[in-house]
Amino acid sequence: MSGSTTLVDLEKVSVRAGAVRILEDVSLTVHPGDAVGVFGANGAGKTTLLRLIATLQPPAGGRCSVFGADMYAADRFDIRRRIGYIGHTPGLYPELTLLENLAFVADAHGLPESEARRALELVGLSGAADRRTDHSSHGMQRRTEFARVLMTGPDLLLLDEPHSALDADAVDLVDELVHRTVERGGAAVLVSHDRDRVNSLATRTHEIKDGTLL
Amino acid sequence: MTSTQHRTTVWPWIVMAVAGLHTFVASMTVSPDVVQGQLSRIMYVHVPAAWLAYLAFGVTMFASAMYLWKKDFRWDRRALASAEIGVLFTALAIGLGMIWAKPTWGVWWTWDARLTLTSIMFFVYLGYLALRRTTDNLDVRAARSAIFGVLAVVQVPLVHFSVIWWRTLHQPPTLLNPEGPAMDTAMVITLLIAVASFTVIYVAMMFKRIELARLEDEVLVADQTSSGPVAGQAVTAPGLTKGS
Amino acid sequence: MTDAGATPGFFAQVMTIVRRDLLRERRSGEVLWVTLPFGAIALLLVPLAIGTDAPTLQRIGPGMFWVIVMLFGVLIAIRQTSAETQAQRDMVALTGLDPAAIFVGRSTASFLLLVVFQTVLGAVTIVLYNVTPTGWAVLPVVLLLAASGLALLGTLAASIVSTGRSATALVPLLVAPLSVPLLLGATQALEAIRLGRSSLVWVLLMATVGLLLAVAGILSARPLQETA
Amino acid sequence: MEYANEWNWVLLAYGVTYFALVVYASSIALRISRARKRLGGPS
Repeated sequence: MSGSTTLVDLEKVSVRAGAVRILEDVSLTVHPGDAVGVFGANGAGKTTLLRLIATLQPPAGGRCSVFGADMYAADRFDIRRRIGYIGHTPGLYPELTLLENLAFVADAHGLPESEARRALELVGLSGAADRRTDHSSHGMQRRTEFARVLMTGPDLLLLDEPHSALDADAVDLVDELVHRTVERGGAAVLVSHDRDRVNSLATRTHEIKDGTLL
Repeated sequence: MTSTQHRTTVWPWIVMAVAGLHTFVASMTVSPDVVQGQLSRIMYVHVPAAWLAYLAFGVTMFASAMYLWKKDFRWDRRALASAEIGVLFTALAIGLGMIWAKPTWGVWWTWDARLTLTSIMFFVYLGYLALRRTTDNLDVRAARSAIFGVLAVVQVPLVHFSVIWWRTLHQPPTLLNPEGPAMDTAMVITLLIAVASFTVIYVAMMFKRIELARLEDEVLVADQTSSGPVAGQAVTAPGLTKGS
Repeated sequence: MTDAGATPGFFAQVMTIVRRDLLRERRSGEVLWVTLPFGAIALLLVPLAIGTDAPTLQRIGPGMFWVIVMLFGVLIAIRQTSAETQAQRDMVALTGLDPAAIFVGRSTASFLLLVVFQTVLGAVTIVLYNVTPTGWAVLPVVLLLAASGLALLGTLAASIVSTGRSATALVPLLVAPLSVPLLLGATQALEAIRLGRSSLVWVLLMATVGLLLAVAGILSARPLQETA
Repeated sequence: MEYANEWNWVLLAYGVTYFALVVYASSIALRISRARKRLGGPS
């Protein structure tokens, strides 16, 4: 991808849930190579901001584009495969094994199952590949989510509280994921209530407060 | 800020009362049918109720389609109001049909095609009202119920034809036709008056029910904003600012 | 991106969803071990309440079969949508799968499970009610049309209802009245054959219902995903 | 069928109709005034 494109461009975007304004006049630009940290208290609108960028949360007003295309006017299905999003609860099917969960995503991306196996190895879960998700610990499920993102190799990485519920060596995974993405010319946005963690990873930081980006 | 300064209208209540009284007087003074006797008077409330059941659901479908097109919450409230009133009149039409059938045929219920269809429609729109209760998010609620509103009406003709074909196949015993032999002119006129009056009642009810829907949406908005993270700040109820 | 695969075509996307749904069913066994026995026991309960004389059972057998297929089949069509979490919905949305393909895939998986459901319950009906199936040429067509119509209707209703708050109880209420053309189509087509008449109009009715539902589901898939 | 018996059915039908209409209209009125109270506006 060319280095000059803007990956994310939000201009005075607002988001509403029912009648409540969750985000108000948020403007944010993310270029290739950026690792943007956003911190704020619980309920400040961090998750909503991330879901907005991930095209999962329709805006109520403003202009927003991802990869240079207006994300809500254009056909967004091709945009979505280039986004790697990890929410704060794992979106895995409990009755499937960790590998089967990843294989489904690989299938949807047109990747062979061997990619799923390799990704599990990278996060140190090759021994637990055939373990049912609902028999796995929360930490293992988080790692599986990291494996999913490693596997699809997104241009835009969106992490919601990436450090929560992770043991020490898994924290390194977050770093590695961010560095990999940025080195490839992609960008990362991570939100957290933990200012120190964000500072150590990010090339620039913002604070979000009462739905406004400072 | 939410506006609570809506004028309340009184005229629909008066219209309802006058139209209701008018129907009553007209249908009680007309002379009874030769064959059916006094029972024929039930027709003057049964037929208008059945007519309104269909009209109301037609309006719900139209309003649902309009909402999907315009994304204007006023259409969503019209669809809701009409569905709720429609459920009332459908229940009435079925109930009155039973009250007429019992002394006439000796049974409360027959598997007449139209009766079956009407009762199925009743449940379809009960489902519509139940669907609206599953979320407090105005956008989601409006979109979902509009899609169901359209889908339901696409299905109703199919239900209609299948039920009719089903009856034809089984050759139902020809009972006394509800319309009876050729009706007396006075009776036809009375029936038309009753249908017109009931339609007026429907329109007046729609006005009040839509007013209620608007207020309920405002209450919902007020509840959500008072407990929300940015309480009192930048609250706009979708569609409310467009007036009524 | 060098390591990303080629975007799969519509049919490949449909198959992805079908494989996922069937795998989930294999792991959870919800249809095989819960819904199917439930339907079978319903067929067992009816004669206990109505009476067990052979002529009566033979007469009501086919009808009972269809009523139970329609009422319990809905549970198969909605088995997963109703339990889906927001995180799972997000994950699926971000795979970039076309919502229309997801709808078709879900319906197809439910269709296959419904065919199994019908086959087993059909056998139970034949055994318990001593029914002799008629119309060997039309019967499979009717079974397949009923399964596909019910699968489409259930999938569509489930995706309309899934708004985050669980509303499992509501879907059967939405589906049951709208399944009337399918129920009548299935029962009357076979009845027509028994009486030596043409069943064409009923088969066409069922096909029309299925077609309309497929179109409605594909058209509404994107708007429904956008207002999740 | 005797005369009085027919009138009973007619009265039942009209009773049900007008009862339902009045109850429904009242419920709208009640819900409106309750909503207005909640919103703190004039009722």
